Amino acid sequence: MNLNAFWEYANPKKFIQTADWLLPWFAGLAAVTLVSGLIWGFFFTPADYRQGSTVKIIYLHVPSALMAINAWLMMLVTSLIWIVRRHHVSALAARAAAPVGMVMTLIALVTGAIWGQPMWGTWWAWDPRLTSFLILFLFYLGYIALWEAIENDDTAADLTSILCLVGSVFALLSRYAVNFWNQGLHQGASLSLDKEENVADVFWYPLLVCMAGFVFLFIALVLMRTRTEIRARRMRALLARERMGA
Amino acid sequence: MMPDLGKYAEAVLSSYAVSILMIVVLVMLSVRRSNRVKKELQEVESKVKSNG
Amino acid sequence: MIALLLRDIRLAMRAGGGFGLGLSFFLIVVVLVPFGVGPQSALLTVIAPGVLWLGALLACLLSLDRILALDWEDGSLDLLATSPVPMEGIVSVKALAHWLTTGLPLVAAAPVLGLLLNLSEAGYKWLIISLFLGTPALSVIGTFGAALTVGLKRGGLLLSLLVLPLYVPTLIFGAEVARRGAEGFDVTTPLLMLAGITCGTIALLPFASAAVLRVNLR
Amino acid sequence: MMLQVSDLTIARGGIPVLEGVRFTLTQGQALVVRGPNGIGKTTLLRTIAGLQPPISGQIDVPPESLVYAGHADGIKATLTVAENLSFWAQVFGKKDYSQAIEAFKLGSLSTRPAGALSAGQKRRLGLARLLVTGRAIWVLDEPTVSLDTEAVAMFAHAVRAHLATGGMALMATHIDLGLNEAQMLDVGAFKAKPLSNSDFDGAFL
Repeated sequence: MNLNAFWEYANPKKFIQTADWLLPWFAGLAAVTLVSGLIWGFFFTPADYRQGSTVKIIYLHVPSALMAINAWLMMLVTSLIWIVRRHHVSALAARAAAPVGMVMTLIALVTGAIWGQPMWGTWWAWDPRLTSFLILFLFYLGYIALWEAIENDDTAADLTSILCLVGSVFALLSRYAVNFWNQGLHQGASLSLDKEENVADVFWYPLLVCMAGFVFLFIALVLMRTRTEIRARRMRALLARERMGA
Repeated sequence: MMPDLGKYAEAVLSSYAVSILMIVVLVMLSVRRSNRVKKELQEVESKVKSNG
Repeated sequence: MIALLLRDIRLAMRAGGGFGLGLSFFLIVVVLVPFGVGPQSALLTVIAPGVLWLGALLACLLSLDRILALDWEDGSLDLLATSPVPMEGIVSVKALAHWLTTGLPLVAAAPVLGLLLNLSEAGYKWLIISLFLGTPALSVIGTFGAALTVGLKRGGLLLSLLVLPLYVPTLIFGAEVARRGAEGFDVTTPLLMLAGITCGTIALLPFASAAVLRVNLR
Repeated sequence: MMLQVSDLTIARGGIPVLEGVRFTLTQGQALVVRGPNGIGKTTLLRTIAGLQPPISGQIDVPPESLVYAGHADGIKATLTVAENLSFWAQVFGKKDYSQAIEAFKLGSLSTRPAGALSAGQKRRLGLARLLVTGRAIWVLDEPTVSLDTEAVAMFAHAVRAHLATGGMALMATHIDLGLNEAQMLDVGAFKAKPLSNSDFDGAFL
């Protein structure tokens, strides 16, 4: 791939044009896959012999958990790009992705709690995975709060990027610590591609569709929100410039 | 039409309802802010142009 | 750098410097716990290591915004930044001063407060060791948080929001050492992890804090 | 030893305020930066002091030769005058601060906590800090704010003594410093031209 061509999209104007063009496609794809995946999962899959109909929650729980982590990874990558190459779009994309990731984390937590109630007999268990997601949620909160608190855009981008890097290390450490602290009730990874056999095909295919739906939804939302952030930033710059001129 | 959810109907339905609600709210907020910022930027842009 | 360390300690000791504030807070938290959970000594013995660790962590958190905010307000930070002392040195010394004036007194006070909570006899040794090993990490991480929020008005709440998630691994391993020690189990793994976290943060985090502080000063 | 600034463009809050700033300061010279409020005097001095990066241009200055004094004096209220000075002396690797006490007539105040000083006395203490650093280039932002005429004369005397030993001083002010021999630099001439509003392509600013 030609990298120079790729960096062209770091130009805000070019990015907006591209996003304008791509957004309807991803929004449409997201709507189609998400709706069909969820309908498939909800109406046309059997109940699990152990977990009963609660297994249907998997179509929300697993994809949202997946995106909660992927959103943070994306923020980590864009933060690095901002630190190394100082492309404004990159920092703004991280800012745009954070609330989406936070909502995904929240969905994963809430569905997990609702699922845990009949399965483990309690709404909340200090299970390592649930706990890790709670900590991830706190990281999102802090990250977003830092963005909101700082007025100067470049300062905010610098500080949040460094927070994202440091936070990633500590999030990993927390994950390990939490695992060590409580071995947990959660079933093992049932979603990794090479462990397909853990989940029967009847559940697996609609789950795949739902995961694709969440990915498309995430992309569409991030495109739109990054576009918004670029415009908001442009607006602040224009207003600041006007004040300087006056 | 409605699948038989058995004794877990409440759990399944509520998790679908909550999740879909959250996604819809997120999408709506994003779209609203997008439109609002777009409009505001146009106003600022035209104001700045007419001044300078 | 030694001058800076001495100055910070002296400032903390002088009137209004906040020395003893964290210690009093620690005492109050520990005194309040039995009011909250009831006076049964058996229950207190079980929760003592965790409560003492949590109390120390909160007492530490309380004084974080003083690490850099005061120097920011009176312009010392600008002047220090243009002095021959490197920024990494400044933040390290600040963290060290914070530990010496807050963390170390907490370590010393913990056994006394352990008495109040009916800590088991085997627990004292490991409580002191775990706090001694863990509180430096709390100070270093806290300095990073203080550097992030130094320019902000009303940064105190945000500081807590940013720092508390970062405290999770230290708290888990520190409290685990204290708990296992009190119950007479093997403490090797959490102790190694705690030491590792402390060494890692001391070695690496000052670079992040210095970078953040430079951004905030410009 | 000299301070040379060439073609410097500086920004405040991401927006360029001054561009093409150029001047040279050689040993024994003082330069007073003048200009209306908000023009970017403080930003210029902070950039030269190395606290913020310039957008473009060169600042040529020997390493470890510069000392900066901003609006705030960096004085700790609970430390005595002598403790404040000795701290800054140590930070800059020096020990002796008696000369600074003498130059700003702080001798009778030296054991007093700095918090008990008047505004003008504090400012004198802040300026005395410059002497203990032993640095050749002083970069001062509004050094004479809240000083009475006697103290301004003290300040002028200290600057002259510093220049006489081959030092340099770069000062921003809009009031008289009592230094008639200093050169003037009106930065109003370097005011950055507003960027064209259609250059969305570049960054945002």
